[in-house]
Amino acid sequence: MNSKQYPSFRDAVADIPDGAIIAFGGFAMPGTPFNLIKALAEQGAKHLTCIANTTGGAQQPRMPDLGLLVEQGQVRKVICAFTAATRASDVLPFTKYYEAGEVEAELVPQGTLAERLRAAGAGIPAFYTPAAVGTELAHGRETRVMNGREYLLEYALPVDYAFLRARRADAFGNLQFHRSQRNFNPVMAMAARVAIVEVDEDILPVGAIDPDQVHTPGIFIHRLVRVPPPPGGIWPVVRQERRR
Amino acid sequence: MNSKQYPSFRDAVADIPDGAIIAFGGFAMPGTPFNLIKALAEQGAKHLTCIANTTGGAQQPRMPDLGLLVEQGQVRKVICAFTAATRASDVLPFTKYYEAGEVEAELVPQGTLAERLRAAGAGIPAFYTPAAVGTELAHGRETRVMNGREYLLEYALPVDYAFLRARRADAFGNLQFHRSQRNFNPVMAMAARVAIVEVDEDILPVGAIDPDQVHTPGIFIHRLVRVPPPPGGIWPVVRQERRR
Amino acid sequence: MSDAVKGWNRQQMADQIAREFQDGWIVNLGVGMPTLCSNTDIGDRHIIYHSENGVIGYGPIAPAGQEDLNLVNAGGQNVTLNPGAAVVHHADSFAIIRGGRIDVTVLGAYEVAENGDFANWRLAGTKGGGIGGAMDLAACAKRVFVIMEHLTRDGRPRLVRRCVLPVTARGVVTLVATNYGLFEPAGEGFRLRELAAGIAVDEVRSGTSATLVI
Amino acid sequence: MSDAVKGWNRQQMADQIAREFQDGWIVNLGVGMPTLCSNTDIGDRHIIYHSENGVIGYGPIAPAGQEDLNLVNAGGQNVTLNPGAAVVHHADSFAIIRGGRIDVTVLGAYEVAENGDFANWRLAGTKGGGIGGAMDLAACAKRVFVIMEHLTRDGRPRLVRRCVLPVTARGVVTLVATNYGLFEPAGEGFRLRELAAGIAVDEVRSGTSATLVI
Repeated sequence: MNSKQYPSFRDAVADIPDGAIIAFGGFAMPGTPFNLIKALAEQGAKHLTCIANTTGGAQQPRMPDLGLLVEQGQVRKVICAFTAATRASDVLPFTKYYEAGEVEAELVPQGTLAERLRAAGAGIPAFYTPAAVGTELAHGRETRVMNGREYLLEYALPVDYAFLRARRADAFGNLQFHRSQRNFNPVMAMAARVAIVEVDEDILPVGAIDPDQVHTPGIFIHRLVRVPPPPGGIWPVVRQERRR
Repeated sequence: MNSKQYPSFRDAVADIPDGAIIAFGGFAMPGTPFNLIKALAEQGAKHLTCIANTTGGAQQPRMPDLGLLVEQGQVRKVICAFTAATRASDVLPFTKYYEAGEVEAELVPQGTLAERLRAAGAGIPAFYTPAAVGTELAHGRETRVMNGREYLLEYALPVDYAFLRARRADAFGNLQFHRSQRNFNPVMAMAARVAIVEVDEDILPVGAIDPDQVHTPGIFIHRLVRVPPPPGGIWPVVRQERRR
Repeated sequence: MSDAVKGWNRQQMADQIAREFQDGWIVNLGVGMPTLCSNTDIGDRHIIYHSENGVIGYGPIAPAGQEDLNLVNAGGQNVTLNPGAAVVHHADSFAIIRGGRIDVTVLGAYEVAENGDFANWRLAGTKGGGIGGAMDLAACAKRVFVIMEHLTRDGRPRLVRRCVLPVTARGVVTLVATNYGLFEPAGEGFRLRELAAGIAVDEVRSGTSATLVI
Repeated sequence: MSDAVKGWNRQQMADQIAREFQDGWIVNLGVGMPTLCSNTDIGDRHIIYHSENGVIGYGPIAPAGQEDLNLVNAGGQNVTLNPGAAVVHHADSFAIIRGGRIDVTVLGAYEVAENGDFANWRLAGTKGGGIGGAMDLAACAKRVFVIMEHLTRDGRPRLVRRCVLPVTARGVVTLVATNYGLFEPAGEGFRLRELAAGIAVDEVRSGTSATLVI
């Protein structure tokens, strides 16, 4: 069995073509693949469809995130739970490009986003959810009443690539996440044809992780890159709190 | 916070009413709540709807399982992935009662069974699956073509009680399973109003399990009973292999 | 948003809501003012705080210098864990939400209507929005409580007959804390459950574009 | 079922199937004869065995006395784990199956038809059936291979033009090993890919109720 370890972030994203559909793990800083995103910004693939919780850039300090790819003109469309700031005083890097019509957006409730990714990975082409029923998001869409309650039909969201971040991996790709680093990462791995992981710690020999304690099985994972210590690698930092 | 620990299996099942819908964890011996089933057989609740992988009794030695509850006349209906033996030479305890019309059965593909339970726990009232399309199980039922493939509509399967078995629990009900003991147990916990667990090891103080290594969060769990060492408690044994 | 508003301050609004929490409840707190509910002293009631990113049983904000940088709440703040905490992935976290396990979600809002509709994801005149987990939470939690300023920055009421902004969910809000008081959407109008110190009923009436039931 | 059948014995049938496995494949073996595939020597090809109960990467049957009683394969046998194994719950295990991650499932069957339909869950004249994971696996694995005796106990062919028994899935079987040889459903008839030692082509023809393509 070949190790799935790649020597660099550049190597791990080298083959990503224009037009690819990519899911990015992360909720705030934990679990966000900053290093892979930076490599993709350097690689330059265009017309991407990007799936993530937010369009990036809302938090300080600024990190390489989806907003960076948008600013570089690499993104055709985003699918996110946040496509605008929730406070009028905030301005996202994304907003300028969105309002100018240079990038499309699909706004999805966060739980629906997670479940659509999970469904893609689980071979479930569509499911019903109560989220967004009665809202603008449900306009013109198919709903169904079951047991007296109305539900919205939602479709699976398969992706070509998933960019993930984990605490620990063995060479087969079995993953462990630390605390809220987990977030979207496991379901994005399931939804992807090719899952690429940046890993906090040295890649372990196969079998070093207790089979009962694997968070994402290695069968879902294709490429691993060890994150170098700072300043070579990008790591989460304390968020700069703003008064609100 | 009160401990969820109960002093005996009898106490843990005492309130189960006639007509309850109960899911039983387990795949072969691992993860099967033999001790809770035995207590339910003694408690005597009737007209039960029972959900489990099999109707029990196919393996030797015989253990307290769904087949025992059927033999005692406690069961109105089973929902299982196996309602008959796959070899003509095998006879299940269940079969006699089923053929006599004393108990009903709903036969469900195993993956659909697991997903229907998970859906119930996840607030998904219905989903589509490719399993069983084109078979007798799909006769007269709603299907839908998506991306050129036909899928069958399946509904969530909520239950009143789940009977589970785990290796380890803290007093809040956070659970860890050992190896294939896990099987249906986590999704049955999710699907249940009340989840009751028989636990291999002494109940641990709250916080003794690493939050990253919890398999089923305690918010899903309501009652815990420690399984006494044999012969007081019932434990898995080596299956007697038969020639086939 | 300034603290120099009339009536209750931010923490006092949160206190009004937090005092409703019952022992053993699983509580999801939205970003902003709802977060302050976890500061309220509610005695020995044990609350399990759930965050959309899969953290069940988080505790206070981590002291500066002791943050686990991979542990945040829904607002991205570095929190701690209480004993008995567990972490799950995002789909399992929303399974908990949609599955009806959240006893209450406390959310911020732009508007709440007398029929329990509320709006909190899109400001007027903006393209896109910030839904986050609010639509899942609002549709599925057992109770939806709201904390918001009584008036917008330009002095218009946020308690209204019908929402003008696009709604997050319909008919779900049962309790609202503002700096003016504690209110229950009552189908027709809002019932005033408690008046903030220093606020006159007439002030509430003139700041509310729906009937006030006292 | 006796080993005193003509042609290949049980292990030889399994060997024919196992030799198709490619390096890195994720393989699900059904109860009974398919289990024997894991005994076949296929050199240094690394196979990941997946079992419906959520075990990914299991190894050989545990030696007597060294069983982990909480670790079984889909047939309920106490197995071991290979390095790199992982355990998931049942819904995640079938997510792997339905998600198309299984390179091949090897199943037993009562009948296989020339159009790739097959039947393995209900015998004639019985009420109920034993589906287990077969319908999920058959509908979703990248390949479905079958191992079965060429004839029923009363001497009737199992390779047929159309299934008489209720099918498990339609049009999915691409390879069948019987004691008579290795066959591919060919739309019209079965292509004979390999003939078992000691079996004559005429014997295969008379034991097959569909055209034989050679």
